[in-house]
Amino acid sequence: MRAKYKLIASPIAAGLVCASGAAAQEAAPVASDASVFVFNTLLFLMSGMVVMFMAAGFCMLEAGLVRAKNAATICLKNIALYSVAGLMVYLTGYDLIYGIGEGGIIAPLNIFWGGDESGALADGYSAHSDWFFQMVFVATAASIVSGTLAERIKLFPFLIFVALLTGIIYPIQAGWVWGGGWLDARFDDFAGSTLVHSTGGWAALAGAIVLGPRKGKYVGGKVAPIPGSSLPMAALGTFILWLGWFGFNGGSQLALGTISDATDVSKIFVNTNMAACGGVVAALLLTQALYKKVDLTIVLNGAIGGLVSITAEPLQPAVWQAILIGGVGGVIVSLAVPVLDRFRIDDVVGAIPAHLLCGIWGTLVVPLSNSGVTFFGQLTGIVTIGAFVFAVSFLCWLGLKYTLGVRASEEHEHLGLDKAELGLEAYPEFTPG
Amino acid sequence: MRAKYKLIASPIAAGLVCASGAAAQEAAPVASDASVFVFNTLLFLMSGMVVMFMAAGFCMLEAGLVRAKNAATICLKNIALYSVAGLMVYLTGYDLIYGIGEGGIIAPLNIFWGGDESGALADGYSAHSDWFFQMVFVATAASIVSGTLAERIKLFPFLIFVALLTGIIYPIQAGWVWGGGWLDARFDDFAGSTLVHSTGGWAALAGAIVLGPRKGKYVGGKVAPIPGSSLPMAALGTFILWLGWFGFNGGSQLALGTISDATDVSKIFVNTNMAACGGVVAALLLTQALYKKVDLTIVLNGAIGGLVSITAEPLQPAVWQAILIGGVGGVIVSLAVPVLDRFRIDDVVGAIPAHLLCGIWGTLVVPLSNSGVTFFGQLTGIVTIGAFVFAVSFLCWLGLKYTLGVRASEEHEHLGLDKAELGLEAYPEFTPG
Amino acid sequence: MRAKYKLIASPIAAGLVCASGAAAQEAAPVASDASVFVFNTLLFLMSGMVVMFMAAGFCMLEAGLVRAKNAATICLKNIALYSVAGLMVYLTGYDLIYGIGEGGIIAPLNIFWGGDESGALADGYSAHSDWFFQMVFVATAASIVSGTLAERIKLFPFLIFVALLTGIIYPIQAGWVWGGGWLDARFDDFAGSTLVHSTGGWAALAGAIVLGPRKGKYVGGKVAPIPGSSLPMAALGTFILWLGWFGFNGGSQLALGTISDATDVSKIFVNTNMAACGGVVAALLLTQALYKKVDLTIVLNGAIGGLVSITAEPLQPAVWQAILIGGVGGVIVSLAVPVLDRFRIDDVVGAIPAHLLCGIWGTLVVPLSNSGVTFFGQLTGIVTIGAFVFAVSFLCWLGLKYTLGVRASEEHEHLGLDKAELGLEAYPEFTPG
Amino acid sequence: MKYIIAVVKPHRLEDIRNALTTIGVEGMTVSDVKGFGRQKGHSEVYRGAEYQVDFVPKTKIEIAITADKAAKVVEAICKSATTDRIGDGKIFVLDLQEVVRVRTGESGAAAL
Amino acid sequence: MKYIIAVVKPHRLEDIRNALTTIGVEGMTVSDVKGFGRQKGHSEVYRGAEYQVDFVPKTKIEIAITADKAAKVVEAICKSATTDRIGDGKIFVLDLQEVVRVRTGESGAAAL
Amino acid sequence: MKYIIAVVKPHRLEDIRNALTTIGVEGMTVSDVKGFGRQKGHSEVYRGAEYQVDFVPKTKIEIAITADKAAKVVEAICKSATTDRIGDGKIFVLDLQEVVRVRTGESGAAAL
Ligand SMILES: Nc1ncnc2c1ncn2[C@@H]1O[C@H](COP(=O)(O)OP(=O)(O)O)[C@@H](O)[C@H]1O
Ligand SMILES: Nc1ncnc2c1ncn2[C@@H]1O[C@H](COP(=O)(O)OP(=O)(O)O)[C@@H](O)[C@H]1O
Ligand SMILES: Nc1ncnc2c1ncn2[C@@H]1O[C@H](COP(=O)(O)OP(=O)(O)O)[C@@H](O)[C@H]1O
Repeated sequence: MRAKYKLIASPIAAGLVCASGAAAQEAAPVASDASVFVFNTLLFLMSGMVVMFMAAGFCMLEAGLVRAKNAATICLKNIALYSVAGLMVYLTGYDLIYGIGEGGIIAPLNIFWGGDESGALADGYSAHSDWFFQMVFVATAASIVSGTLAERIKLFPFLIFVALLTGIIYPIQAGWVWGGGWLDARFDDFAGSTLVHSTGGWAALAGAIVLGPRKGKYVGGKVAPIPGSSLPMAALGTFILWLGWFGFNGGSQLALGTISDATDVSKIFVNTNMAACGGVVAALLLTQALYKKVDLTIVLNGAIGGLVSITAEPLQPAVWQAILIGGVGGVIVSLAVPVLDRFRIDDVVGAIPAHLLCGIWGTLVVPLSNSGVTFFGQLTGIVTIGAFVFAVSFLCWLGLKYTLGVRASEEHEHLGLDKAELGLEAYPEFTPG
Repeated sequence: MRAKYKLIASPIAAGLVCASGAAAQEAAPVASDASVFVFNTLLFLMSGMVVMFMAAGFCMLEAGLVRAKNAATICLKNIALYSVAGLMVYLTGYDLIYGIGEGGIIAPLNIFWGGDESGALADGYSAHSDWFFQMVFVATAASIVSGTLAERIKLFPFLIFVALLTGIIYPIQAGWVWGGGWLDARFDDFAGSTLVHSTGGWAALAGAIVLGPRKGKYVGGKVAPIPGSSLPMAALGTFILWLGWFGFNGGSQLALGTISDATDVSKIFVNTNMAACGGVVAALLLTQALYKKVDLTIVLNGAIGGLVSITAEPLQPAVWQAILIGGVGGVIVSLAVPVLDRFRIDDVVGAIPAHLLCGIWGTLVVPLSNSGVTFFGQLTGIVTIGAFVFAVSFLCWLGLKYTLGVRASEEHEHLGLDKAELGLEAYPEFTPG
Repeated sequence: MRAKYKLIASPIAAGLVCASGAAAQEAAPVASDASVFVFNTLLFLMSGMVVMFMAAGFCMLEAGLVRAKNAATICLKNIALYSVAGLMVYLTGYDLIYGIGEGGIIAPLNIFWGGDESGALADGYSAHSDWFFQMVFVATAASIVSGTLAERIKLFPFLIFVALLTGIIYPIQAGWVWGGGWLDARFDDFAGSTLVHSTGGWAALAGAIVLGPRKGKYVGGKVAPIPGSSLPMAALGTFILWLGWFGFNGGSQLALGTISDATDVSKIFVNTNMAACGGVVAALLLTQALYKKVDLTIVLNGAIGGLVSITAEPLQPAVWQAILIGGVGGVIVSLAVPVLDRFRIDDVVGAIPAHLLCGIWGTLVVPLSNSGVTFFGQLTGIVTIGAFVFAVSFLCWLGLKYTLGVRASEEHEHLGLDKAELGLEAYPEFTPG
Repeated sequence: MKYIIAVVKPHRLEDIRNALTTIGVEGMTVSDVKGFGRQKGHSEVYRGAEYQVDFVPKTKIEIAITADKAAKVVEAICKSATTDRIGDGKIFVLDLQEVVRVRTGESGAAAL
Repeated sequence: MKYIIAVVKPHRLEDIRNALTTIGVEGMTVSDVKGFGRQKGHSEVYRGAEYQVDFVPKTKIEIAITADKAAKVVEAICKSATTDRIGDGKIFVLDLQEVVRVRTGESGAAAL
Repeated sequence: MKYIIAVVKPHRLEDIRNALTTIGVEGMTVSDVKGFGRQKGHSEVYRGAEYQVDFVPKTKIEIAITADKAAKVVEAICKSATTDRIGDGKIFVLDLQEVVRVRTGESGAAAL
């Protein structure tokens, strides 16, 4: 479980100690209640800001990895999905996550988040800051989907799916763990390797199956690569995601106001950073070994794979463990990208290897560094959440397919979604046609 | 009024309470004077950093929306205008804003900001942190102008106008409100819908009128669109602006060190974010309804329109109100872009709808959520500031027109300002001609 | 000296005062030990984040200033070098910097940083936060090298050099000053004009000499400019670097938790910002005067030159001094770029003028604003560090040259490293050939 | 010898190239062009203003070939380029007087 | 039939296209080229180094037309392309032996 | 007059242009093209999938010249374009019937 509960145990304890005056000086020094509150709130705000900026990271990564003729559409999808996520988390999502009650399976539906700050003092942070932080997490999961399905999915069906994902699917399973539901006691996912990244990955996988590959991607038993239009843009996107991940993982400590929390957040920063470094170097060496050429796009995916891998437990591992965990993430990505192609699952930006597979890996490896966590418990969470998200997403995609249709017409795909759906071009002066 | 006064009332009060020892624990807990000071200062620094980064956002947005042949010039203008703004705020601007005296109309001219930290303890924050925060606000107003006038204005006349705007025009009107001048008592503009965004918009409008439209924009009673050269770059710019806005509005709380300030900053973050979401979704649906195609460039403007709309009062509205206020901003932008064209006011990036019109809307709607504020008072501020900024800017532009000339020659415009004024190309390997 | 020592003198003192209870209220108010600890740690984390993001800034700047055919490779180098730097600082770097002992010349070799937090309370910040902050500094130095040597250096030899630079060369000289080694008592370099920027610059210069210029750069006694492929990308990179510099210089205060530290960080923000403004305006006016055209690429270098110049002492100068120091940096850059060409040293992005020369200038000018510092002491540091870094780098480059080879073959250079080394294109749909 | 210039829809290039290779064409040169023809472009809306896009992106293929094979080449292009929709493109046949292979200096049909 | 190749200043394209449409030209193909001609380029300064820009961006227009209309087309281009400045461009007229419309297989003048 | 089309390796352009200027060519038009020829492209790996890159980037040079100079031009290109490696390129010579200089209306050899 995340959020509410934990904090009651820390800053407030600190507050009590503080209130008892001079006594506080005997143990480790503590800050005043008010400072702790401000620090915790600030952690949410600062972290939330950079996680919000991950939307730009996904936008750039995806715009760089699609063809020029679909680049404007993917930008539109990214800014729209973030906005839809915001509205849906407000409408139903937040209350579905946190209204669930201990050990519960689903929260009673409650629309419009109330913004109640009355419990804030006891929680040790502003309710609004927490809401903001949770909201940007939900948007992240949706961003994962847009990349996989790029270049062929119609705009409005995609946005409808995003609304379902961010308003219902994600919140239900997040409630199971972070809301204190039935999985919370047996399963550990610090910042969301499973809850956010695999969830996004499962939803993307379901969509990719329903949607089918892009025209021309698999021709006569062969994979025809469709190179991305701007690799520097993709690199920029990766750097932005890396930056955002400090907030993603660091903010998930949910508290900053005590010496121990501040130290933990620092450890998380270091481990997050080093897991990404491990992912990059692993992907670099592995693509060189496999293909005799370093593949930049896989190295970028490797950074993300490393980051996703450490997300389930960025605090406990020693630094060298973090490097290895991230490094394995980089390996997974490098190997899985071509495997996925063998199954003819067309994942435009490599989101399924990086977010889904590395999310599973990162969750499974938690017991190694975290003694209170069992391998079996982790598996339970991965399987139940995976099954739930995949199944419901699949049904949603099918529903959309047989009503509005999800796939752009062959002609639109040829022409590019930019011209077909937006009636404009991303680079009108450059693209040859 | 903003800055100085308000803070005297909060952290210092907190400080006094704190100094009285145990008594503090009876009411809401308070942090120590020193912590409050550091928190407040940190808010300015952190917010100032991301607002500074808005310069990059404007740069990307504008570089993406101009033609390739003017993209390097607009980048130069953006980095140069920020630098000129910095120098002018130091030279005259800051003292013109805050030297005005209660109820005053204009401050005595005082050159070179002194950097006096002697009042800092009483103010509850470092004077330098406040200066930095104010400086980046001024630069924002100037950035608005560069977008509207892109692709046809000469470099040095533009920079001279920026110097006048940031050194004199903006500071005088900002002093009326945030400096505690005559408007302060009747008019409310939390983070600058009118003081920053409309001010930038009025200055841009005056410039657009004096300058006239780009060649080929209005041909025989028809509007000939001039598509932007890189929409992904424009999308990146919008995301950066969105990020920066958390600092823009959040930092305008001017204090973070108490539980109530931290909670208020959190509310501001949520409202700011949701207004932008509202603006995006409104523009998306509206352009789809009007043109049967979603127009990405207008959706991007819609995000900004939503952000500007909530800027006048990001704290008081409930979240649903923030969504609506931002949503109306998105509507305004969608409708105003073509209307402006009907008046043959050529606004290259849509800055006038987003910053000027949404700034007015946001300022007018404050009384709805903020009982202490009157509609009439708001109107007074909008009209007097608008009249002042527009009139003085118009005179400055005319003065420049009849001395140095403001408009690039027809040949230079054909060739593109990059080749004509900078003697280089933004994308030398790509641009066809 | 930086880090460890200094802090013992400040927050802990504050802590002691605080512990003595009411007495604290008589002098300037102080925060509790715990708050000070959290503030200091937060400063490292927040600053470290934006300095990490400077890797994206260098990546964009360099990708924008190389030709399209080498843009993917430079992106790969940038993400890889950051990752290698992370691993090497963990392996040997950090302990080489801080294990040196007072007045020492070289620390005993110690592999794998231990992550010991036991001294944190006494230090006043989390050891991990400090490690993170130091690590991103090291990466910065390596980023400087990649830009100079772009478009012709082979990938793996480059990465091996990065490993040597970040794991050995940088740490040894940084230990001399920031680790408390022999230079610490006589030499002052607040945030690393010499230790980071000149170090990167010397390493780059040695590489440029060993490597030779790009084919076609100097033809028959003439300089043939090789324009960068995307100036807006270069502008974005510069803005990101500017943003990161607030963390670079501000974080180097190493403490935030007292009123005086918070005020000092604020002063550093203002001076850092204004030095960059000075550099921009100086380069703008000077290129206009010299070439009758403003050169955007030099103006961007001017911003960086201004930032590097103020890095040696961003706290003590008055604002007008900071403007001048930065302005001279802009002048140096504008004049040195063509001079370097006269020596046929081919520096693709202008890193040597901006980082090496401005680093020297910034270090030499410290005595003007900082009475405790002597011109002779500064010169000692500049010369010894320069000689050490240049000589060792030169040997490393030569070693690489005669083993693996450092330079791409003529054919690869013609083809572009993207196709030759990565087997892909940065912009496959756009590039003509 | 003939110099054949074909202006076709970009996404047909792959098929056309295959068709030509099959009938023994060994070289060709391809570039991106904009076409104005019967296929009249279309109207679009940008920032609320409607406007006419007059040109259509096309691909130009140039092939030098011996006179006897020219008819076969034209036919092969016709077949592989057609989508039976307006804008399928056109083929122009010009007389080619001489060809030279740069590397060897060979000329005439041998250079093709 | 004739195959006319005109190399002109890019910003005249709009006018030229209008002029040609007026006299009944129904198709043309346009591409971006670099020209080296009398208009000699110019010298520029980049990062403090002076250098010569040798080429000038131009637009190439290709038009297939019946022989009788060729003169009118050349005249129309001349008129609409000129700015009376150096670099206005050139028009080349080649003999065109055959045209085929891909979609219908029509050939000769009917295919134009 | 002749209309010469040469398809060459992009990085030879500079030398070719110099060689042509030396022998008195006063104008030429250059564009970027993709070549399919003997030089067969190569296979690459992208994201773990191997694929064939069929085309090679080339530069197309077009030169209109009086008939008497044509041979010299072809020779000059041959010499300056060659790297003695496959893919060096080809030169096509077509008959040119008429040239007109837009600015002055001059025609024939005088317009070259
Ligand atoms: N007379 C012409 N001269 C040069 N190019 C032409 C001519 N007619 C057509 N084209 C080119 O051929 C392309 C296809 O022509 P279009 O008339 O649209 O095809 P169709 O008649 O087969 O439907 C055009 O876009 C243009 O590039
Ligand atoms: N002999 C030629 N062969 C091919 N293209 C030419 C030739 N002469 C000129 N051109 C093309 O025509 C363009 C205009 O020629 P230029 O000599 O500059 O014009 P003008 O003589 O009318 O001033 C050139 O940029 C070039 O592209
Ligand atoms: N028959 C042809 N028709 C048109 N262009 C051709 C033809 N043959 C070759 N080319 C062009 O010339 C370029 C060089 O040809 P290639 O056969 O690779 O050279 P070489 O035979 O000299 O090694 C090709 O890439 C292609 O663009």
